[in-house]
Order: sequence, then structure tokens, then C-alpha cells
Amino acid sequence: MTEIDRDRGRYLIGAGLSALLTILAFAAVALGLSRGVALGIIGVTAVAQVIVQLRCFLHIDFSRQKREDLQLILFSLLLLAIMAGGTLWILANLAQRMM
Amino acid sequence: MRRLAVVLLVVLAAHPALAQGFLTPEGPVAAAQREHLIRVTMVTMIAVLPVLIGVPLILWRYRRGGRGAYRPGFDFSAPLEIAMWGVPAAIIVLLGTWLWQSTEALDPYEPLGTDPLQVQVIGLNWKWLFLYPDQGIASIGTLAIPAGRPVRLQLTTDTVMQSFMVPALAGQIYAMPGMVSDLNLMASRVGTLTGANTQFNGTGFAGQQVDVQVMTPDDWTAWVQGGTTAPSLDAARYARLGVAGTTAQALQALSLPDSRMHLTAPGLFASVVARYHDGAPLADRDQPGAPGFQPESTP
Amino acid sequence: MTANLHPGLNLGESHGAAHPASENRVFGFWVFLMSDLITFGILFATYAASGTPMGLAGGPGPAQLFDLTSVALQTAFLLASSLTCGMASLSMKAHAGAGRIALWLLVTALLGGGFLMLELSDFASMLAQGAGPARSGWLSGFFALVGLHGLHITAGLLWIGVLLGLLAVQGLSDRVKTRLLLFALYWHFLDLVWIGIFSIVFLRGLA
Amino acid sequence: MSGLFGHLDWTVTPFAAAIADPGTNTFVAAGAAGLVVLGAVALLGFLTWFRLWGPLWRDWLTSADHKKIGVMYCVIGIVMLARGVAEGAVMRAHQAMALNGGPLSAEHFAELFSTHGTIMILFVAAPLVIGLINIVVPLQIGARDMAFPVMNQVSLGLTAAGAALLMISLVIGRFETGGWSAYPPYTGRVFSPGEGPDYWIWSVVPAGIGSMLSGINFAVTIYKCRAPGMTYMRMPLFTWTALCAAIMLVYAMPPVTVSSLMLALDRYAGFHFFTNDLGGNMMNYANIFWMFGHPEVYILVLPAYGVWSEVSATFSAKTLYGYPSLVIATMAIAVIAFTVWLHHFFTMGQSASVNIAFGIATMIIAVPTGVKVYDWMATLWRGRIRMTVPMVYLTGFFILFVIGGLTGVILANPTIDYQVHNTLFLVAHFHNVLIPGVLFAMLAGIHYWFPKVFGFRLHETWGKRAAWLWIVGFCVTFLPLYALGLMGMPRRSSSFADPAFVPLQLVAGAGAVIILLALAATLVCYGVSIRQRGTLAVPFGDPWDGRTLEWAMPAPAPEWNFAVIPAVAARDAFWAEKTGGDPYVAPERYEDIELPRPTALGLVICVATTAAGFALTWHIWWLALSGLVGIGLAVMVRAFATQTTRVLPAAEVAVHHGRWLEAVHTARGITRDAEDSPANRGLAAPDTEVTP
Ligand code: HEA
Ligand code: HEA
Ligand code: CUA
Ligand SMILES: [Cu+2]
Repeated sequence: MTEIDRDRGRYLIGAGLSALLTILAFAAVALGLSRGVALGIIGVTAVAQVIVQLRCFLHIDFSRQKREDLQLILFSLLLLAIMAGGTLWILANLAQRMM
Repeated sequence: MRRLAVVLLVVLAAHPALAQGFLTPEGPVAAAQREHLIRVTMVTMIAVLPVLIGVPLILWRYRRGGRGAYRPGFDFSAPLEIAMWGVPAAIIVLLGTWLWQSTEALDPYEPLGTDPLQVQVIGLNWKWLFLYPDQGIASIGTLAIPAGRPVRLQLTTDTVMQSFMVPALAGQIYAMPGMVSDLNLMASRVGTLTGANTQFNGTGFAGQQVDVQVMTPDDWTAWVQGGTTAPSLDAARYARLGVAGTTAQALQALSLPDSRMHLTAPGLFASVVARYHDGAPLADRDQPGAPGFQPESTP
Repeated sequence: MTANLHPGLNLGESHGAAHPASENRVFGFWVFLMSDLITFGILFATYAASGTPMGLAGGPGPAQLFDLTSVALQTAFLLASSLTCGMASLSMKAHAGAGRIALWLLVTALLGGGFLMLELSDFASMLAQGAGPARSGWLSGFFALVGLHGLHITAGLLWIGVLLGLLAVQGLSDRVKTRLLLFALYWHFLDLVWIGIFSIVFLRGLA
Repeated sequence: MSGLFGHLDWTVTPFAAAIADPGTNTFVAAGAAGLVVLGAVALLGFLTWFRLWGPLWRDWLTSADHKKIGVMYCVIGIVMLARGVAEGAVMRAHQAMALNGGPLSAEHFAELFSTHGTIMILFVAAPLVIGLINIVVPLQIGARDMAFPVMNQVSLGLTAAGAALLMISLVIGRFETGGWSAYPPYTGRVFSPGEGPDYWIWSVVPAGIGSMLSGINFAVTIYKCRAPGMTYMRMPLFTWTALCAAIMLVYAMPPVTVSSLMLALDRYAGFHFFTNDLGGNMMNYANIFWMFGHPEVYILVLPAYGVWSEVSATFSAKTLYGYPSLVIATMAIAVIAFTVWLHHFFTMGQSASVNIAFGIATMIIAVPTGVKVYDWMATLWRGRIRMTVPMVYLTGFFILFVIGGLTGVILANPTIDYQVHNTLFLVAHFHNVLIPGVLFAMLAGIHYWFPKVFGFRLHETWGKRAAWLWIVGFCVTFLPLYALGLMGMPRRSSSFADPAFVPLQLVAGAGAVIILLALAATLVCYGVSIRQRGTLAVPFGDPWDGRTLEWAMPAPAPEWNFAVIPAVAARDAFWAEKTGGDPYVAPERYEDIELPRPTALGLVICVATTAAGFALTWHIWWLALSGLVGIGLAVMVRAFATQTTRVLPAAEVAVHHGRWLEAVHTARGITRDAEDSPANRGLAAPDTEVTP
């Protein structure tokens, strides 16, 4: 198997997994599962799909050379969590105290 | 420095204007806030004074040609590092603890005692309207409260965002359209204080002040009584208040003898808040305080 | 330097000088995407915080407005386009020639265009129901978030146009290769954002 | 409503207002507008008369050289500073007379503080900081240029477009009146229907995008373009602070771009993000704005801290004390800065737990900041200190910034903030950190690196006069505001009713006069220095006995910075060579150097963006569309460019470098005794032992 074949395989696996996870998430809603269960499935499949695509499409992994990217992404996610999470916390708290 | 700070505080406190500031508190909340300010200032001095004193000394001693021994390679000292990180960290731990306690204790939403006087505050451009639902009166630009009784203000605005502040009593809280925020305060002594809006809201902003009259309970009852016989705050009068203008202009436009009015609609406050939530768009002419506002058109 | 060669790309050692030269650009572009991620994050948070009765302001909500089938189709289009975009990068790595790359790019553009048409027709039907961005704070948040993603897709289509032009004029030069890499990153990133959108906006709204 | 000229006609100029309604107020406005027009005409005349259009175009506007771009950033900063300082002085003069009134109208005063705040933060402090980073960082890390020289030009163009729009607002129409934070709903369409907030939006958005691009550029440059051997822990501290500031720019600019554009959607397209009705939520604006606004002030102050690190080590002739601590503290400040934004709205009504979390996070920043201050003190300690101009500023910084930081810690207590939020106490706090913290550092940094860019030193005596005037003027102007704030005077007040405020207001007004003198002294300093550039010249490039790489090359620095990329073996790379070997040896061989070709891309984007912003402000849709399409086309056309670099042959470099080395070897170095004399040609001799 050449390097190119391996790479192509990786793209195809990524697309297949992504499709599968997407179908799972949509099915959870289409089948009318209870809201809690559905949200759980949606959340898990979304995170899983992000990881799959980072791995298979964007070629991010734990290897030495990619570590810089991974660090950048993790740092960004930290700040994203602070900003988006902070916003939700603050606005929910304000809404609860003021409406 | 500590002496200087105290002297400075005393000098400032003797100043007539400070009757308005929280350094001469007229109620328990402002007193606690002042206390907190002094505590924080004093403790931070531990970290700050070494700089204020040390810098001139170092500059003198180690000036080129000065007495200090020259050690060009000096770039690390473990004890110094520990002190540099440790002392500020310890101070912050202390200050953080105080911050925690005092913020919980002084949550403006917490009533200061049982049976507080309920006052509803509506911010308008550029005046404050106070409603006393239990007494059935309203008042523009004047907040009269009895000394010694806790007061619970509930605030909203019927225009842009504002911030209601009475420094000598409790500081400030934002007021916003369609929302209700709380400010609890109490005055311990009789007197006249000033309140203001601190959130810029247009050309009349600087004049949006409030007379806070702290009265004896008897005087206050009499003041309330007088209000019930004053002209009533009906829909048309309220709509007229929405036109941007100062307290004085409003009183004149409504031809009121003083700030008081008879509050006939006890649900006024709730309806002002609800106006912004009824799912219909508000045209410019229905938005009090806006340049396009037309009082006649408001339902 | 070579040990630290920049990733995310499909250029191998075989590409010689193009490889280190593209390093800074790819890394810089990653940083840009992270900045863009914050932009989307703020809009996500705004959207999520506005899904309250106050934010809905008595207007229609997710249940009335969202069409699961259409969203599923859009998702399929975008995922497929991500794959074809990957195939374009792969053809470059395999030295398959400018024509093959251009073909894959064209397919990617068609799929992206299909996505955009579906999204716009959903927007149009929402507007027809009186559920435009001016109806409520929640709808403002919806249109800003989903619309910004749509704008990114549009920009991506323009970018494909430029790439096709470059391939035609300059062939597969090193500079063009780097640009292809950046485009691939961009397009995959948009698919990642879309995962967030269909999960948080549509599926959560309909669950 | 919107024909060929949108909402535009002659009556929107302040001249028309001054004719229709003569008075102090309209005359001040018309005078300011007149100054802008006259200034522009004078500049055009000057350029034409001295036939400078060609050189301006060739050497500056189309240049992608990081040093020139840095200088142009600084020029924008200084031009805008003149306006900002003038507005500050006018505001202080007005408030000194504002008992129940004052000379200016309330609206005019509101325009003043809004433009002043926007200008000072985004178009003075930020360009000076970004300009200085541009000039210094590649020199310090041994790079030939920024990682993306052309994008650097585009960043400059976007910032310039924002500044240009702000200047235009002085002549055509009115600016926004809701402060630099422009809170809706006040700035929404319903309550501010005019063009004011639109001017604000369209100057802030391009500047924000430009700064974000600068951040990317700096970050990649520092990550990827360091000379061999320049490991992270050998980078000069200014570079470290620049790196942290760059990363912050990348993450802190999106919020302001987003919040401004959301405000624009509300205003132009009837969205309901921040409106009163239909589910708008103005609290979210405050939330998003300060997600940018807070990190922004640390973006400004971190590079300033970097300047202090360089200055304190150089002028005490000593290694920087506590390098690892300083690095850790810098990173800590950069990260924590993203977790504190709520302290700008403690009084919005959220519960105690939220305020506590953000209050404590805010206070924690005092620890790393304190460490930095102590580290600089320890750097001076056991040094051999020369009281040069940058050191005078450093002294002012030590004493005054600590007070500003202390009041910051006070504000971080929600309990106290309920009292002093939105009062002059807050105004005193932020001027107290911004001026001694950021602007003193920029002045010190300019004095320090000026010879590297222009080849001659600045005049020491005038520099010192200016520095002391700044320090004294600052104290007299701003310290009284603390007291006024504690007395309860709200910020942004065009008048006040309490006579007790008058004495302190008068003192502050007098301070503004001293500040104007200081500005004048600064300008005199530059003028005198330019006239005496012959005696002040330092062609050998090392006037201060410097420690870092940028001092290892001639002054002015050549376009290609380094004849050969240096190999770095120690932290104070140049110092190590000076003490351990010979820094002035010819390299074994020279290589061809690739340099970016000049391009007009940045200029085109600048013009198109200015046009689009102006057109959007005035609803001139055809022009807005043309501007936006122009930007897009420019970028696309650029994608097709192939000849983007030119090659400087090794022989040419060898000649240039060789000539300099030869001159160095025939010259005699000076000791620090002669630092401030014409004998200082930029070659340092080992300093002799001085007896007390
Ligand atoms: C960097 C920021 C900065 C700077 C330098 C200044 C400088 C000054 N400011 Fe500032 N000001 C703000 C930022 C700044 N301000 C902001 C953000 C606001 C809030 C706006 C709002 O409400 O929204 C504000 C508001 C504000 C107000 C309104 C207060 C109110 O709300 O009531 C006033 C009133 O007098 C004022 C006064 C002044 C004065 C007199 C100066 C100066 O004149 C002081 C002297 C200047 C310096 C000390 C600069 C340093 C000198 C140089 C850099 C030298 C030049 C260098 C070269 C030529 C190379 N400012
Ligand atoms: C360069 C700019 C700059 C800097 C560096 C700072 C630094 C700090 N600021 Fe400031 N701030 C502003 C610019 C800046 N600020 C501006 C522009 C605004 C208002 C905007 C507006 O509303 O228009 C503002 C407003 C502002 C507020 C909001 C107040 C309000 O709106 O009501 C608060 C509240 O917490 C605050 C806190 C702090 C703190 C804790 C620091 C700390 O970083 C300070 C740390 C420094 C020290 C503490 C001194 C040195 C330390 C020591 C000597 C030793 C250790 C000390 C201790 C252990 C205490 N700032
Ligand atoms: Cu303020 Cu809700
Ligand atoms: Cu802050």
C-alpha cells in the first residue's frame, strides 16, 4: 500500500465515520427520543465527529510535528470555553435575576 | 503613607461635598463599603510602599558613581523570588477572602431587614420616577424615605440603560428596559442627599439628579399623605414624562406644584416592564426618550 | 527546521522547497482560523442565550421553522464536499496533475453551491413565514450565526474560482500548491463549524 | 432617501452650523474642522512643493519593510495623539468651568469624550504599540522581516482607514456620543438615529481586523522566524511581551468586530440583538464588548512592560533580574486577562457568586504584575544606573503606575465598585495606568530605539524637560479626579451642580496646561534633535551599550537588517559577544538576500476601506458596494502576482557591511561617561570602574 492509498483510506474512513455519527444524531431527533436522551446523543456524536474530522481531514494527531497545532487548538478551545461558557453563565444569571 | 492616607481622608471628609460621597456614609451599606475601601487600601500598602520608598533609594544608591556595589551578573535570588511571589499572593488571598465575604454580605438584592419600604423606580430620560405602590403615590426627581427603615428599590427604565446611584447610602445598580433589578438601602439619619444616574444617556445626562430626602417617620407619613391629594399620575401624564427632558421641565409640563402625584394605577411599574415583552415591535414614536417619541400615540 | 515541518498538510518531503516555504503560511492560517473560531463561538453563545421566551419575543421558534430533511441534505452536501476537497489535496500529493485537481475542486464547488442553494431556500421560506431576522432577538441570532457560515461558504466558492484561475494560468506552481493547502484547511474548518451548527442550532432545537 | 449622495449634504459640516448658530460651541467645532482641512491642504502643498510625492510613494506607502511600516504606525499614533490630547485639554478646560453649565454644549462634550476615548485607545496607544513591535521584534530575534510583509502593510492600511474616517467625522457630520464603549440601546437606531454611531462602527471594525492580522503576523514571526540558537528562553523580554500581546490580539479582536457588526445589523437591517423590544438583550453587548475591551488594555500594557524590561537592564548596565519569573508573569497576565471582563459591569445586577468569581480573577493579576515591578527594581539594584530620559520615564512609571494598579485592585472589589463605578475615580484609574503605564513606556521606547531607525539620538536635555513635565502634569491633572470620584461625581458629565467640586476641577484644569507644555516640550525635543542630527548621529549603531541583537548593526538599520543571520548563543546575545569575543568580525561569506518587493496593496485596501466606511455611514450604497468589491478584487488580483520578492546580491551586502565594519574598526569606543556627548557615535567601549 502506498502512502497515497493510506491517505485516501484515511479520508474515506473519516467521511464514513462522520456520516455514521451524523445519521445517529439526526436519527435521535427524527425518532423522537426523549429530549434528554436525544441531547445526550447529539452532544456525544458532535464531539466525536469533530475529533474524527480533525484526525482524518485535518491530520491533527499526537505526533511530534503536529503537536504545535494541537496545542494551538487546545488553547483556542480553552479560550472559547471561557468566552462562550462565561457568556452563557453571565447571561443566564442576569436573566434569572432580572426577568 | 498610612498617616498621609488618614490625614487625606479626614481632610476630604471635612469637605462639604463629601456629604454626598460614601466617605461620609449615611447608611449601613455605604458605611460597610467605606470600611472595605479603607481595609483594602491599608493592606495593599504592604505591597506598594516598598516600591514607593525603594525606588528612590535604589536610584540614589546605585546611580553611576554612587556608593552601591556593582554586581552586573546578579539575576537570581531564591529568597527574593519567594518574597516577590509570596507576599503579593498572600495579600491577594486575604483580599480575596474579604472580597468574597463582603460581596455576599452586601448583595444589593438582599433586604436589609424585615418589612422594607417598597419603592419602584422607573428611569426616564433624564429624570427618575419613584412609585410607592403601597402608599399610592408617585414622585418625580425626589425620593423620600423614612430614616431607620430598610428600603427596597426595584428598578427598571422606560428608555435606554441607566444606573441609579445614591453614594451616601448604597452606591448604584443598573436599570434596563423590560428588566427589573433591585437595590436595598437604608438611611440612618435625617437629611438631604443627592442621587444621580451614572450611565450616560444623552444631553440631559448630567442633570439627571435626585433629591433623596431622609425624613423622620412622622414627616414621611405626612409627605405621603400630601401625595395622595396631588394630581394623579394617569396614562396621559405618564406618557408626557417619556419626552426627553429634565425633572424641572417635566414638572412644568405637567404643571405640578411639587414632585408628588397620586398613583392611581398600582400596576404601572409592571406594565412598563411588560411593554417590552409583548411580542410586538415598538415604533420609534412609542419609545420614550427617543427623538421620535410622540406621547400622544402611546396607548 | 525539517523536524518541525508544518503539518496539517499533505505535502510530503517529495515537494522540496515548497514544503518549508508553505510552513509559515499554513501556521498563520491556522491561527487565523482559531480567531475565526472565536467569532463563531461568540455567535453560538449569543444564539444559545437568546433561546428564552424573552428572546423569542412571542415569535415562531425552532419547532415551527426548522426542516430536518433539508438540514440533513445540507449536511450531506457539505460532508461530501469536504471529502472531495480532501481528494483534491490528495491528487496534489500524488502528482496527479492540475486537471485532476481542478476537477475535484469543481465537484467541491458544486456540492458547496448545492448546500448554499438549500440554505438560501430555507432562509427564503422562513422569511415568507414572517420569520426574518427582524422578528425577534432569537431569529437575529439565528440568521447571524447560520448566515455567517453561509457567507464563509460563499467566500470559499469565490476562492475556488481564484484557484481554478491560478491553476489555469500558472499551473501547479509552489505558490499555487500552498494556496490549495490553505483552501483545504478552510473548507474542512467550515465543515467543523457546521457540525456545531446542526447539533446546537437545528438538532437541539428540534429535539 | 438615498440618492447619489445618500444622506449627505452641505448642512452636515460644522461650518454650516457655525454660520447658522454662532457661539463658542459651534466655533470650537468649526475651528477643529478647519484645522483638519488646513492641515490636509498644508500637507498636500508641502509634499508637492518639495516634490516629495515620488519618495513618499516609493520609499514609504508601497514599502513592505517592517521598520518603515512601524514608523508609519507611529506617525498615525502621533498625529491622532495631537487630536486626542487637544480634546483632553478642552474637556478639562470645560469641566473646570462647568458648574451649572460650561462653555460647550452637552452634545459637543459627549462627542469629545467619545472621540477622545476611541482615538486614544485604538488610534494612539494601539498604533504606537504595534508600530514599536513592528520596528523592534524582527531586529531582536534576528529576522529579515515579518513573516508576512504584505499582510503587514494591509494591517496598516486598515488601521489608517479607521483613523481617516475618524478625522473625516470632524469635518462632515457628527461622531457618536455614547463613549468609546458605545453601549446600545443608546447607540441604537431608535435613540441615535444619526450618522454618529455609524462613524464609530466603521472606524472600529477595520482597525479591529487590522490589529487581528497584526497579531497573526507577530505570532508567526516570533514562532517561526527566529535566528538559529534564539530559543524561547533566550528571547529578549520585549519580544516575549510582543508574543503574548500578539496572541491576545488574535483572540481579543473578534469580540469587538462581532459586537460592532451586530450593532450595525441592528441599526441598518432591523435586527434585534440589543434593542429594547422584540427580545433584544443589551446586556450581551456589554458582555461581548468587554471580552475585547479588557484584554485590549493588557495588549497595550504588556509591550510597555517589555520596554521597561529592556530599559531597566540597559541603563543599569546589568542583566535583567528574574528572567524566568518575568516570562511566567507575562504569560500569566495574558491568560488571566481573558477571565476578568465582567469587572466592567459588576453593577449590572448579577448574583454575588458571579461577581466574586470575576472579582477574584481580577485581583489575581496583581500578583504577576507585582512580580514584574519587583523584578525591575531588583534589576536596578546593584546596577550602575544612568538617569537617561527613558530612566526618568521609568521612575515616573514606578511611582505612578503602582498607584494606578492599587486603584485597579480597589475597583476589583464589587463592594467598592458599586460606589465608584462610572465616576471620576474610574477615569482617574484608567488614565493612571494608561499614561504612566503605556504612554510613558512608548515615549521611553521611542527615545531608546529612535537612533536605531533614524541614525541619530534624541536630545537628552529637552527629552528630560519633557519627561518631567509629563510626570508633573499627569499628577496635577489626574490625581484630583480620584477625590472627585469618591465625592460621587459621575464620569461623562458635561456639567455639575455641586460647588464643592470646583476647587479640584480647577486644579485638574491647571494640570492640563502643564500637559500641553509637556507635549510642546516633546515636539521641541524632536525638532531640536532633527536640527542637530549631525552631532547626535550614532552610525555605529550601539549608543547605549546595548545588550540585545538589534544593537549589533549600523544605525539606521539597513533594509535587510542583518548582513548574515546571526547565530545566537546566549540570552543577551550582543552583550555576550561584546564581553566574550569580538562582535564586529566579518562573516566568512555573504549570501543573496530575498526582500519583499514594494506593492500598493495596502494603500489600495486603505482607500477602498475608507471609501466603503464613509459610504456606509452616509448610506451611499453604490460607493459602499464599490469599496467592498474593490477590497475583494485587490486581494484576488494579488493572488495572481508572481514576482513578489527581489534579490539583493551578496556582493552588494558585502560592500555595505564591509564599509561599516571598517569604520567601526578605525573608530574609538566611548565609555558611558561620554554617552550624552557628541563623542557618542554608537560604539561602546568597556565601561571603566567609576569611583564615588
Ligand atoms: C491611552 C489612552 C488615553 C490617554 C493618553 C488620555 C489622555 C488624556 N485624557 Fe483621556 N480618556 C481615555 C483614554 C486616554 N486619555 C478614555 C478611554 C476615556 C473614556 C472615554 C469614554 O468615556 O468613553 C477618556 C476620557 C477622558 C475624559 C472624560 C472624563 C469623563 O468621562 O468625565 C477626560 C476629561 O478631561 C480626559 C482627559 C484626558 C487628558 C487631559 C489627557 C491628555 O491630554 C493627557 C496627556 C497625554 C499624555 C500624557 C500622553 C502621552 C504623551 C505622548 C505619547 C507624547 C507624544 C509622543 C510623541 C510625540 C512621540 N480623558
Ligand atoms: C493599560 C491599561 C490598564 C491596566 C494595566 C489596568 C490594570 C488594572 N485594572 Fe483597569 N481599566 C482600564 C485600563 C487598565 N487597567 C480602563 C481603560 C478601564 C475603564 C474603561 C472604561 O470604562 O471606559 C479600566 C477599568 C477597570 C475596572 C472596571 C471598573 C468599573 O468600570 O467600575 C476594574 C475593576 O476591577 C479594573 C481593575 C484593574 C486591575 C485590578 C488592574 C491590574 O492589572 C493592576 C495591577 C497592578 C498593580 C496592582 C500594581 C503593581 C503591583 C504591586 C506593586 C504589588 C502587588 C500588589 C498587590 C498585592 C495588591 N480596571
Ligand atoms: Cu439587565 Cu436583564
Ligand atoms: Cu478591565
